[in-house]
Amino acid sequence: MYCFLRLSVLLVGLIVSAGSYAVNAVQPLTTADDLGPKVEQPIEFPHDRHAGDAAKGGMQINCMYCHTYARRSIVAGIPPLQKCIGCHQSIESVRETPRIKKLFEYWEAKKAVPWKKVHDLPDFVRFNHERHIQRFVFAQNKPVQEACGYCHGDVKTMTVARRQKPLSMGWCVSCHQKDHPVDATSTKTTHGPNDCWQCHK
Amino acid sequence: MSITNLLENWSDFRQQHPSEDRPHREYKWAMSIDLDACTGCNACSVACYAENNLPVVGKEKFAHGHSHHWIRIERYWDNDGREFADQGAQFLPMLCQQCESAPCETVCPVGATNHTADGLNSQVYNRCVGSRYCNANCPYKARYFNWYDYPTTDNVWPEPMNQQLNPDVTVRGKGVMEKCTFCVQRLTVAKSNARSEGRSVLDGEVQTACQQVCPTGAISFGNLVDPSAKVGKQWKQQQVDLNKDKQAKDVTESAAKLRGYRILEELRTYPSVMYLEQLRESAI
Amino acid sequence: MIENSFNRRGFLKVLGWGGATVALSGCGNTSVEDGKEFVTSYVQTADYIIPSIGTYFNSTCAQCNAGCGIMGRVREGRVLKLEGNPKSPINNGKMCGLGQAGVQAHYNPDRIREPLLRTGDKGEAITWEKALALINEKVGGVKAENVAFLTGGVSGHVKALLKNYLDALGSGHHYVYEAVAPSIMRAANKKAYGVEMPRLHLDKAKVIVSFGADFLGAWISPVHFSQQYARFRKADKGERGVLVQVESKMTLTGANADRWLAIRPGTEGILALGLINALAAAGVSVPGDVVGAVKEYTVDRVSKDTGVSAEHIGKLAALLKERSPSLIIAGSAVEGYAHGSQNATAIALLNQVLGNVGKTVEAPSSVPFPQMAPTAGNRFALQALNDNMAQDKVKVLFSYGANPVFTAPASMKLKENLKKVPFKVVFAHYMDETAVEADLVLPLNSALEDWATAMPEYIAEGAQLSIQQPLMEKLYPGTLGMGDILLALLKQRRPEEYKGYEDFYSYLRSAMVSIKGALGGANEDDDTFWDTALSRGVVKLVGAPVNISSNASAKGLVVPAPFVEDSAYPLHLIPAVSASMRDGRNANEPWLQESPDPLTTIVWDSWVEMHPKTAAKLGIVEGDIVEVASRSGAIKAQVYVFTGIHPDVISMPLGYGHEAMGRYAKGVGVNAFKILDPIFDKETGELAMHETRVKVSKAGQRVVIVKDEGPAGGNQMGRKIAVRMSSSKVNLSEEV
Amino acid sequence: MGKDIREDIAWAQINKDVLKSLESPRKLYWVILFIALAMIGVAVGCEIYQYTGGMGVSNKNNSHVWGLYIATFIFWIGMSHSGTLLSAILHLMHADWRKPIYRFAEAMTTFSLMTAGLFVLVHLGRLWQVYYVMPYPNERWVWPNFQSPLVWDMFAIATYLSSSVLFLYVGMIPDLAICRDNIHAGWRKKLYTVMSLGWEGTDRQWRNFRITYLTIACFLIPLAVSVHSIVASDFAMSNMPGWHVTSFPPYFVAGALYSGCAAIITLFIILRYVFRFEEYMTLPIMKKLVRLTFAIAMVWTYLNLIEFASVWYGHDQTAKDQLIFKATGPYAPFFWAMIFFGSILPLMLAFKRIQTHLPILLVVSILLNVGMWLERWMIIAPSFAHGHYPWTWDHDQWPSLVQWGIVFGSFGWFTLLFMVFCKVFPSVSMYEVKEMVYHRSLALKHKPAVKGDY
Amino acid sequence: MSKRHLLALFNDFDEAVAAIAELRAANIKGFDMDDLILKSPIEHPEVEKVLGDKPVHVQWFTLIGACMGGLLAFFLISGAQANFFSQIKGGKPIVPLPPDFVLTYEMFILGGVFITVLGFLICAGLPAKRSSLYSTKVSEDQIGILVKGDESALAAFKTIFTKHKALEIQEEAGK
Repeated sequence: MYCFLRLSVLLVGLIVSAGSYAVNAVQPLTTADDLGPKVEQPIEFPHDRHAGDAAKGGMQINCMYCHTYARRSIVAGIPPLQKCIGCHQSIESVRETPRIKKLFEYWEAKKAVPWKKVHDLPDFVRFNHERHIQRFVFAQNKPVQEACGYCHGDVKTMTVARRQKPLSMGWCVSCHQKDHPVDATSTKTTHGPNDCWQCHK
Repeated sequence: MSITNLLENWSDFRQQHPSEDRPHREYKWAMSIDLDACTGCNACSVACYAENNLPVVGKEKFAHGHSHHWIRIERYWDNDGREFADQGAQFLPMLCQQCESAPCETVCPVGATNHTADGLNSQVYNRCVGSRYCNANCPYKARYFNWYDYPTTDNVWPEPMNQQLNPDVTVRGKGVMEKCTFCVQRLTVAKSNARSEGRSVLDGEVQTACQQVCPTGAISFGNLVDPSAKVGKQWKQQQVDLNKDKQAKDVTESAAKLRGYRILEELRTYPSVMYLEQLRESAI
Repeated sequence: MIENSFNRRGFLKVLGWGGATVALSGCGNTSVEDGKEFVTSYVQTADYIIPSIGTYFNSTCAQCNAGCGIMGRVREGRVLKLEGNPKSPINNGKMCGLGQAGVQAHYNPDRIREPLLRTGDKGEAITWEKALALINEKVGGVKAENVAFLTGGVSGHVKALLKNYLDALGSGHHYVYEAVAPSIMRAANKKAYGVEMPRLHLDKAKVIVSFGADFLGAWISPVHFSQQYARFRKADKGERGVLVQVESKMTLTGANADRWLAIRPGTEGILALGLINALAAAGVSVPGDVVGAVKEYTVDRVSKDTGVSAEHIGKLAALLKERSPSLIIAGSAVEGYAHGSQNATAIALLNQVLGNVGKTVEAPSSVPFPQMAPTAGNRFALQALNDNMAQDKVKVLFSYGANPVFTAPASMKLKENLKKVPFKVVFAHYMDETAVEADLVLPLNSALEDWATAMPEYIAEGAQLSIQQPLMEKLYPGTLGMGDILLALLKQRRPEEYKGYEDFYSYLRSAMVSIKGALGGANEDDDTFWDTALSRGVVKLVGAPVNISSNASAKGLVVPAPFVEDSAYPLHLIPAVSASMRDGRNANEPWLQESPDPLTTIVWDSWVEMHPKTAAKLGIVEGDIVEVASRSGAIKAQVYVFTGIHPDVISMPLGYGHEAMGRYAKGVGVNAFKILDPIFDKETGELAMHETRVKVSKAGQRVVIVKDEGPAGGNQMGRKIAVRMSSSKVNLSEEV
Repeated sequence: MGKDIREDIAWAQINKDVLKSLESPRKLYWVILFIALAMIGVAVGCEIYQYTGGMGVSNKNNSHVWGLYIATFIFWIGMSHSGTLLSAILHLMHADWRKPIYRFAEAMTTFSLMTAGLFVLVHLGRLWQVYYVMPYPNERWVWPNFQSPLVWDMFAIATYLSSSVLFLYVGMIPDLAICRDNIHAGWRKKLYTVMSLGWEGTDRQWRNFRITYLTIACFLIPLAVSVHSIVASDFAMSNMPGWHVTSFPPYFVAGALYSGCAAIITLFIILRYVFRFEEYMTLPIMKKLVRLTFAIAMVWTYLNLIEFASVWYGHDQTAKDQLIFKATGPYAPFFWAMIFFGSILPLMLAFKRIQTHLPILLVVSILLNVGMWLERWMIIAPSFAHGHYPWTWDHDQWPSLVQWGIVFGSFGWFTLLFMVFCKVFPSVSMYEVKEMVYHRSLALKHKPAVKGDY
Repeated sequence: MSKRHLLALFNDFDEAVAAIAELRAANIKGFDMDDLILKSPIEHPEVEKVLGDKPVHVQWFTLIGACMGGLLAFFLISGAQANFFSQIKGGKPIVPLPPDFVLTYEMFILGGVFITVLGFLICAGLPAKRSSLYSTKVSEDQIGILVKGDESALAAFKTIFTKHKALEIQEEAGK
């Protein structure tokens, strides 16, 4: 008789714990870093050199100096070749390095550099850089590299950028729900929008 | 977090929608269509094809009822046996009514269609599994299913026609339900711009494709929450209340001169599209 | 705003082309895909180019001759959608479906991509140098009077260049041909008002009586009229305008009328005179000679002749008397008869009697640059050309902007006559029926990749020059704009005069800049003027006012008795001009094929409209395939039965039945142009489009008509869906 | 009338007879199996065509978004109910005549549910995304929409299917032990050994078995009712005219029991012949079954009438229009065929001669099911053809051959599963027949035989 | 002291009942009535009655399983609706009770059935290895009585069984 009771208690415990795990579970994929594949670029652009900390030999250039569209467009954009050349034509010291030579080859041929997308969301997703930059950098005065880093990871330590975050829907939502929405009709600014159509197109 | 959240905010989660207690806070997109101004010219429909990447299905598939026109012009006659249609036709642009209490939303098994904070009836193409329950339950039959794979196997946009496709709107593959979005891609941009400037979207700042093209200006579109919006004024003047399924016009004799009505309101769908009745002169 | 137009053209390059291919896979992948696609990137860019944000450039719509201003949304170098240009007074930012489909003309997969020279039965791709040299050789080898240039309506700088080229050749044979054009009405207006195209102010009228003018659908400038119509219906002050449409076949405008009066075909003039008589009787002051001329047109007689009930004639006369000003419009249904000019004159007389001239019928302004003023096309031109070809007077024929092989009635035997012309050059977008017959086919740029100017024939006030500018890089390197071709041809003939112009763009710019004073840019420097002009898309011209005569006179007013029955061919055929198909030049744009005809909701096919009474008499039901036979030929099509047509009439839409042109147009429907009888307006010699008599017989099969309406037809089955109320209940001016 | 079963059958004979069905059925068995396979081939071909080409090939359209798939889905779900009726309800009632026939009825429940489940899949526009309907924690952080009756369906069917399988299996354990004891080699031996779980028929096992079996039976009855009510709410919860009817859930349940009973009659006759079960599936049992079917047919008829009546006297003009359309429009032949097969034809079953006339019963039972299939189709197609919105009415829609092919093939799929089951597992419950024989002979011993028929 | 097993097979159920009754009455030393196991081809409550009152616990499993199934379903579903990307569905609250109750009901049954079967297996001691003393006859038409007792008791068992016309008496092979 007692054996049955003990068994039942065990059973109940099992079910309850499994259930509460399922209800509470934060999917491991959604918070952990998820390193993307290495992407071959036509020119191995050293982000660390341009944006890295001065202590590590970087020049601490603001992300938006080159990715200039991030604050006013849904895409961050790749700078036009003109911009690279604008600086590099007056930096004689590295003028003859292979990467810069390649850069000038493109310039002379008037061909855009065929950069590959590193953070390539599925086509039905609308991610608006402008809103995030406006919100975090301009409204909340977060450092640019931190704000960009929420999604792009620590780019300033990389050469060619590589995806660090999973960029899955749950990962996005986990941030959008930081302050829990108790009311789906609300557009409270404490959490990101909760609408499907905010991101799905 | 979860069960405590559920219990703590129980009353919030039990809140029904639409309700007077919880009005839309910032945006409630709505439309009004003046049937007296609508001439039935189909410009809105073609504009919608251009804006929203609608596939042209061709004669055979059209014949089978596989057409995609998110906004369609319906043409009604007086059916009282008269010899001639001597009072003309009644044209009615029918599009997704963006119901506040949309019958399609509750029945979708995967939750691909939901209600947004802006009062839109969203349809997430990628989430859709194609059970088509939503269209079964839509009294207006304003939803359109991708019966075939139009972009690929059907090659609806042969090179270079595909260059015309609007990159802001997904091209839907087979097996997905789709419908009018009130040009949500335009709304999102307008909202984003307004937010960056720390304000709400102004009336007239954003237009739907059908509204923008309409030669007679029969379609007005805007934010019902905004008291200065034309749409809101129209709704108010016509005494059409978003959250009611019977309007003044249906109830009181004195309101009989109002033109505003919503279609199949008695099904309690609370549509976001108000129509203004067509008029006909009685002196001739 | 365009800051630097010289750079601008470079930015129109197609970039981020990934965008659309990506969009194609829209619903497939759910996962993040890194490193598979390219990022949009530029070599150089301007500040106003921001990836993913559309830039708008103004241009001019070339889908019909109305000349609406358009605004193309350009993203990553691709034009995505057209909107109306709000700065254009013609359409004020609005558009029609036909105009929307302009992008499909541009991106059409069936466009010709390089010059083709006929060798035997096949076309051989050749270079432009060779093609132009060949033209030079052929033109040089014949006498100047044997060179003929057939065009559609032309205006602007292309017209000026064309004239210069013809002058350089010494040829005066410029045939301006439009298959569907109100040319009889122009002549009648000229007679009645002293101007061909008086400006109609629908918005100022309280009553409009339109005799078959489909001004909301396909007549002259429908988007413009639609806007006026909206203000006419819902004026800022005053009451709602009343529209009465008198016609034998319901048009889109008729479907929007407060009262649609089905009239026996061709008796519109009689009704107009009857109305004058009734008005005179009701005390409206009518000049004496007019009273005399119309006094026979009693209500009873008019009612008997026209089939319009006496009650309605009386009500209409009362309405016209009560509510002033009114506007009487004569449309294509009026002028389509052998007595079309008389009909139109009678209707003009009604306008004059009602005192509308100067109020709702106003004078146009003159055009300051006549060399660019629009040359309106007519059908007589093709007749003349055809006669010349038949007599072997044409050795080199150029064809541009027209598709005569498609639009000419079979009785003209145009195709046979064309074979007599030794060298035919066709400038075309598609391998249409005329291009197929050509010896040399020269592919044109689409309207969205070409420079041009246009001067619309109809604009409410003043005059304007509309600028058409490229919205994106040419899709195919092998196409050329008409301006560029003409310039190249002129360089062959007058090298010293034109050698300074590298291309048509530089010609256009310097031509415009040289007259900037007249274009309102007197105080601006050249670049500012040019950039402003481009960014606005339209340039206002100041013209001198023109007098319009309003003298009501019965001089020359002869309206014949109604038609006599023809037992062999008992029915009248009305070839309908639909808003999207027009004369068929846009048939290869699939959006237009798929957008339902407003009245019948039929798609992708032609049809025969028929009144239920007629159908019952012939034992026909909807979907029956019938043979429609005239004296000039027979075609087969499906029958659609509805009550928007007079029982004496059947109607078929024009524009369908292409035998060539492209995948969307070819084989869709039948060509109603073919069976038109060679009957001409007595005064102008124009083909009388509505005069063809036909007989209808069942051809045996029955099909299910492909249309949008369901089995309930236009019946709401008691549901409250489209609701209508009496306008007397509502005061629209109180509404928001 | 004769006895349900002979009391003097030797128990060993029972074992022998039933076990023989696992070995050597009549040739007809193989014919049926072959035909079933061919039918499945047709359906698989159609499905591949539809999967690659898009749902359009089934010739549904924006008005008729659902077609035969959903109709046949309901049909199969309905079919499953009578297994529960026979095995669970009659078990609780101690109606021991169910014992020789409940096993195959129970199997029918399981396999028709499996067939029905396939239709949900076939019906989806994006079958490859079907996992979106499953409630499991995922990296998208989204769940299915628990408000959707389709999700209820999924829950209900999953519950019903797994419970039915368990019920079937638990009830079969003693028989599996018999099989294990009588078959001495091959994969069957292994299968039965594993599946019988070491059953020895000890008193402890029997004691727990009895209570377990009873408990599951108790659960299954409300479950079965809820399953078809939920399937009914796919329709009743929507606002389509003709669907939004309060009597839909009981109406569906009655229809379900009805078609199930008819199907049992059909399968009864086939199994009786194919596996030579004349001793067990006796005519008196058939007679009871037929009477049950007749009663349910009348219940169904009544509910049908009450549905029409409530629509007719209701205030919903749209629904009334719909009803009139159903009875007079292009679907009228099917509608009246449904009335005839569903309500008129079963009147034949009231005649004693027919109650045991197997050839007639075979035909009638199949026709009853045709009627019940038509009922499901007549729920779906006319409502779509003639809904709320006249502009989108579509009276001409006719399912394409692809739809018919898949519907056709589903019968093959069911037959295949069912026939294979009957060949692998004892389709007559041996131990329960023994109980039946035992109790009847006991009764005979203690009571004088009642004269005549009852 | 070593225990031995003995299986006797009977054709007649009444005899088997009588044999059990006699075993009980005989009060054999080295034999406990709880060690008597009846093996039968059919469910046979009358015969089992003579074994005395033996409680069945499956229903407890049922109760717990059903309650847990229902509770879990309700909280899982309402929790999922409220916590994960909660979305409004036309006219309904975010956590709507009727649908959740429908699902709760289904899961109540599912839990009940599954845990009942689990309980059955536990209570009935299944799956089990078959005991060495088993005859296929007990799954056919004979009733078996398996007794376990000291070696000393074997003779007494045999006597009683033979007296009641046991068809066959199997004895466990000696150690």
